[in-house]
Amino acid sequence: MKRLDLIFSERELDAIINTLEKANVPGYTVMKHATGRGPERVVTEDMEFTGLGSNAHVIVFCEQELIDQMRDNIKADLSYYGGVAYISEATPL
Amino acid sequence: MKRLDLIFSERELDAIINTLEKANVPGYTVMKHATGRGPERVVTEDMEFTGLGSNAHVIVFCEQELIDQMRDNIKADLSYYGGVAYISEATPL
Amino acid sequence: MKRLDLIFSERELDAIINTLEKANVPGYTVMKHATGRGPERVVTEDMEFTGLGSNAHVIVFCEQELIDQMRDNIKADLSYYGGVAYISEATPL
Amino acid sequence: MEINPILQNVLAPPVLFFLIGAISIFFKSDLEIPAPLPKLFSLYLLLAIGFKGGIEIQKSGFTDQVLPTLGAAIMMSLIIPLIGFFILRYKFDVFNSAAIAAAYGSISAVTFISAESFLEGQSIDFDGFMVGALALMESPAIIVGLLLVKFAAPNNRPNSRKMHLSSILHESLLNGSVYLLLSSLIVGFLTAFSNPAAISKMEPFTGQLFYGAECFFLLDMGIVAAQRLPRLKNAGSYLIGFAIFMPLFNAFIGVFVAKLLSLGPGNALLFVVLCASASYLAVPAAMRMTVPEARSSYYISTTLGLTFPFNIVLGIPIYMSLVNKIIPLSPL
Amino acid sequence: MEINPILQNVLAPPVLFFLIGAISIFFKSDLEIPAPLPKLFSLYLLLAIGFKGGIEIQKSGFTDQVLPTLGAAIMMSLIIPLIGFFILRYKFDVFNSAAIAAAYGSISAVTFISAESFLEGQSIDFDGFMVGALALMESPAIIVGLLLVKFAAPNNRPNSRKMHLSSILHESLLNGSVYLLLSSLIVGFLTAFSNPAAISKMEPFTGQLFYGAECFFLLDMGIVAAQRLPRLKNAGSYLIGFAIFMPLFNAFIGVFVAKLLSLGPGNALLFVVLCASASYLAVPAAMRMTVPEARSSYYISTTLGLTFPFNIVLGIPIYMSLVNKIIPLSPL
Amino acid sequence: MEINPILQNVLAPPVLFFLIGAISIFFKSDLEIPAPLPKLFSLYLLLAIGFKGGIEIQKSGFTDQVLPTLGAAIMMSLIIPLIGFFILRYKFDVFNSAAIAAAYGSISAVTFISAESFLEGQSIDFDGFMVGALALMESPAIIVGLLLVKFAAPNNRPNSRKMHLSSILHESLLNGSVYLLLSSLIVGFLTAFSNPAAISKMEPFTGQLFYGAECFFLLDMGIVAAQRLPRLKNAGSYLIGFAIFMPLFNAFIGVFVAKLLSLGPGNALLFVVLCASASYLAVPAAMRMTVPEARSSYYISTTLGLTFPFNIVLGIPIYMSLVNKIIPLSPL
Ligand SMILES: Nc1ncnc2c1ncn2[C@@H]1O[C@H](COP(=O)(O)O)[C@@H](O)[C@H]1O
Ligand SMILES: Nc1ncnc2c1ncn2[C@@H]1O[C@H](COP(=O)(O)O)[C@@H](O)[C@H]1O
Ligand SMILES: Nc1ncnc2c1ncn2[C@@H]1O[C@H](COP(=O)(O)O)[C@@H](O)[C@H]1O
Ligand code: NA
Ligand code: NA
Ligand code: NA
Repeated sequence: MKRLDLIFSERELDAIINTLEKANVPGYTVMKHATGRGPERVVTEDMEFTGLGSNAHVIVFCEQELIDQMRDNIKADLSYYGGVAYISEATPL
Repeated sequence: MKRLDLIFSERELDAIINTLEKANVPGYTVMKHATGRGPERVVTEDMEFTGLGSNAHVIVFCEQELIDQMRDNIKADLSYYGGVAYISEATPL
Repeated sequence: MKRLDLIFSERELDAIINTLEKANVPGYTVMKHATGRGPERVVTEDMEFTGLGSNAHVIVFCEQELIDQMRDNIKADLSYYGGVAYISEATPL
Repeated sequence: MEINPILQNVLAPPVLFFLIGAISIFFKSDLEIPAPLPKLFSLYLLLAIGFKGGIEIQKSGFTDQVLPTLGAAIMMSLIIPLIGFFILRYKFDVFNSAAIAAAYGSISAVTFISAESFLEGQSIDFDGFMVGALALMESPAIIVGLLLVKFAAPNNRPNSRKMHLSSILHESLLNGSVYLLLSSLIVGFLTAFSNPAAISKMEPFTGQLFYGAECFFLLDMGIVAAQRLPRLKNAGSYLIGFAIFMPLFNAFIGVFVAKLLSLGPGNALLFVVLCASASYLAVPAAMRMTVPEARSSYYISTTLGLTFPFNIVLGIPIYMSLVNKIIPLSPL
Repeated sequence: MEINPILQNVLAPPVLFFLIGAISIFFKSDLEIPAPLPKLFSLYLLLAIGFKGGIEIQKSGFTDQVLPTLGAAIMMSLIIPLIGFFILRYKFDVFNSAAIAAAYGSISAVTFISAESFLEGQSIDFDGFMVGALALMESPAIIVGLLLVKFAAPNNRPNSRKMHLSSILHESLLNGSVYLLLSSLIVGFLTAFSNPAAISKMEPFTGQLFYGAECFFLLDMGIVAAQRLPRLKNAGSYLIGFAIFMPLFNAFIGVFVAKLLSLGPGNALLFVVLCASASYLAVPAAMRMTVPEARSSYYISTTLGLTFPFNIVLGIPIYMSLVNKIIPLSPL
Repeated sequence: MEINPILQNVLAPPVLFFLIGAISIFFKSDLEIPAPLPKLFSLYLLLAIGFKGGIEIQKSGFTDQVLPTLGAAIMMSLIIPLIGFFILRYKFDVFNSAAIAAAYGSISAVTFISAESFLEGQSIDFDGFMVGALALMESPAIIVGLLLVKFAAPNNRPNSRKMHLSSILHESLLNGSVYLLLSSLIVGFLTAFSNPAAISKMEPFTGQLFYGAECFFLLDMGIVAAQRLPRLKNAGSYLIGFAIFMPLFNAFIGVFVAKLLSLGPGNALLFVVLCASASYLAVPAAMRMTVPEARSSYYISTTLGLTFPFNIVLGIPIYMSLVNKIIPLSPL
């Protein structure tokens, strides 16, 4: 099994979740209110009240083939709005 | 060293932490307010006020043998209430 | 690519971020409001109002050499105030 | 004449804010009230309802009408889940039937205060002791629901989860929202008893602020309810029908009980609303813990996505006209 | 005489709390108002402004002055972004120019209420319908900004992101803060119309609490603004100059338009402040979604780090003296 | 006669809400006030205490009694940590002794306002300038604690952590809660001085709401204190004894100082309560940063789990009877 970590602006959340749901991932976890700095933009929690939102961190445990399936859609979203995606190994308990 | 990721309903938190403490894990980190979708249930942050709580994401860095020790207890909790558990490799800095 | 997980008291956040920025990491993600238990101290969200803060969980995806560069500084911070740091493998999507 | 009170109800600020919350979802606005702000308002409302109710009960004392009304309230919250259970068993398993039925036996505090606001808007009197009925109707329905699971469930539940009476009582009485409401009621009672000067010091917080905080919370409830509504599709038409039929049915029983109790129109409406409303706080939280076999999306989507908006917008004025028809106005 | 109103403005609680927020950053205090508490106050202020504004508009009705003023307000929020765009294009690309310009065409509700507090402190009258102008100036500037991107942007934007009129309208009208302000205004209007008794029940929440909540929010705004200020260094001196020059320039146009409209000094100040203030809520949120090519640190650091504090502390009294010079006091 | 004021204190809403919070933990209710809501109330209380205190100080001016009282307050917050340090050194190392002692030299704002509520309940007068004493007692104790670490600690602390006077002053004066209290006090003072009309505009927020917000915060404090209590077991009986003995001892010194200052019974009680209370906001936050060698569970569990509840429930009425015994009522 793989673990996919996606980190991006909360405002993209709906789009990314759509992609995940369409690929029929077995599940996913969303952590909002993440902040951070990427190569281009700085996001801090302090700005949350402006509606800019902070980042969301999404974790998906799934098979590699599902990831391959979603790759292009996710990359398109992230390249437009910013955000990062990393894969690592994970074994179910 | 291993990294154990547990994601489950906040309401189970006490039970899971009991299991961790009993196994004498060196430490753990809890992130509340996680939301997500699993194969059976949908949890959103919006429902937090109802007392349904959202999910908790628990990270434990520990040795494989501790994980083996806790496996059955954790699995029992997760199978009853729902939730997922994944193991991956991790090296201390 | 590597994934570096740092978990420590929110009060250290500025120091750690300074270290990350000085090393010119490509980016990082900060999740505040984490709680947990380490070998020495117990941190719960309930104490947040006292200004003790809870923990921060920082994720950095970067190359191994950057991590080597930052190792000493990070270890110094963590050994003084407490906290943990773990490295694992990660592949960009 | 029939549409007038409905329109008047819809044009009150709490209902209007509920509607703009719901509309924001239909129009895909990104209006959001992030957690834990809704929890702040929900805790505040429970605390304030309880505190004010405790004061009123102490002031009015246990008059003739109080004990029979409270008794009838408890009785209703025991009977309604049983009726609901049998209706639901046609289509659902024991776990889901018991959980949903318990929700309809219990009450919704926000529906109750919406009814109070409605009565104030219509200048109809009601008594503070009705908050006692509110507080007493939460737990019995949970107990009935859990007993139904205990006795009607198949024997193959995991051993470690056998429900003991103690854990049933714990879930029904020490659930966060039940506990806060009950204990605030006691605080209000004791304060009115021993420290009446403190009442006016609490008044700006628990009294004056209440209506505005209710509006703010209903704005959020509108958002949540509208997000829940689409999920009802998966629940099927039987459950959708149940979510509208059951409150009407309960209201109907309630109004006759209210007549037997010789309640005035204000108290009668509140009694009916307690019967007709369904819980989305205490019961779901308790069921999630004790009956994980039941699908939370069933009991939440019905109570929150359909029954709650129905009661807030249409139900209350409908129940009022029901009360006015069945219970003849006694001369002053 | 010139320094007096500035000092008096600075010594009002909202401005003082803003300053102690900002000073806490300079002194590296660890004072923090964690998310989502600022959001609570920002939602509250929008709801209360809208609600009270709606009541005032209903009460005053659409007198002679109302429609021309609202029309002029809309016009200003269409013209200012165009002017700003051309000034910014000297140094910035289409995306950044359009986003920043839109922010300056739109308004800041907190600057507006600071001006109202200032007027109350000086016992100068103003009309409730000016909140209508506030509400109407948010969206047009967003529309102009997005149209500028649509038509002036290079053709190589990704296909899927072509801006359709529908999505432009969606972003400009259904943005969370625009939606909450507009719909609360409608709720206030409907309430005043159909349910005037409810106004006094809302008053403790939307009225009495307002000033204190404004202070609390400004404490946070001081923290945020001071955190933003250092980031302006990267933006360069052209943008820093723009962030001070543009509000003054807009105020100057505004005061002459106010004169043409024969507004009294109170309404004139509010009109000028609407022109001079820049948005850090609705516009940044909309631009972040629709024009990700623009650097959010540009349009946020200028509006929040420089223009907002400038307006709050110095701008309002300066604009007041401008109004007093250009618009001769008409005899009562 | 001795039990009466204790009972009366326990039956006041703030104490009752504290108790129902604590009881919820003993009964394992899942009542929860999620972060950052407690922070909202803690920020609010500090802001409101400071603001009202600043107004009172400006109004009363610096009369004969003010400066000696403030001086004595500072002196007490310098001496108490020294005494505490020597008592604790029998059992604990320098770091823990200094951190715990500093907490007891400093104050708890919520204990102070509970004492004010107690006095109001008993219709006993007190002066607004006592808030000045509150504000001035926070920092000196931190300074003493850090100086004790600086001079008494073993030499093997890591080099980079040598405590400079500047960092000691920073921690003691710019700590978030110290800063907010002090700066709100200044805002209140300046407002009363230059802008008295604004006082009544703040009143609903900082005044009327205060009592209710205090109750809500104490509900949370009850939960937190009861969660902390079991952790004291690890601390050992010496520390448990200290957590009860120290406030009584400090109160005893305090009442004689109050007598020397010829304070009236109201002010005397407040002075005694400042001496007897221990900090769980400013000091722990400062110590966590500067003395990480000390175990935070020691200084938090004692102050929050034992001393705070003791003072709130039993301490205040005990101190009142102490004051009444030692300080004879002067004729008016
Ligand atoms: N190398 C990284 N490691 C961890 N998080 C990152 C990294 N790069 C970007 N992020 C996160 O992704 C968000 C968006 O990044 P960006 O696309 O650069 O704007 C940032 O705010 C960070 O939270
Ligand atoms: N495949 C998955 N990847 C990441 N998180 C998951 C996954 N499956 C379940 N979860 C999380 O675990 C929670 C409980 O899942 P479940 O047991 O399916 O109800 C969900 O709400 C998710 O937050
Ligand atoms: N083995 C571990 N696994 C996961 N998180 C840990 C571990 N040890 C410590 N932590 C986290 O790091 C924080 C500080 O730990 P400590 O340095 O032991 O005080 C704790 O509060 C936990 O959140
Ligand atoms: Na019911
Ligand atoms: Na403008
Ligand atoms: Na003290």
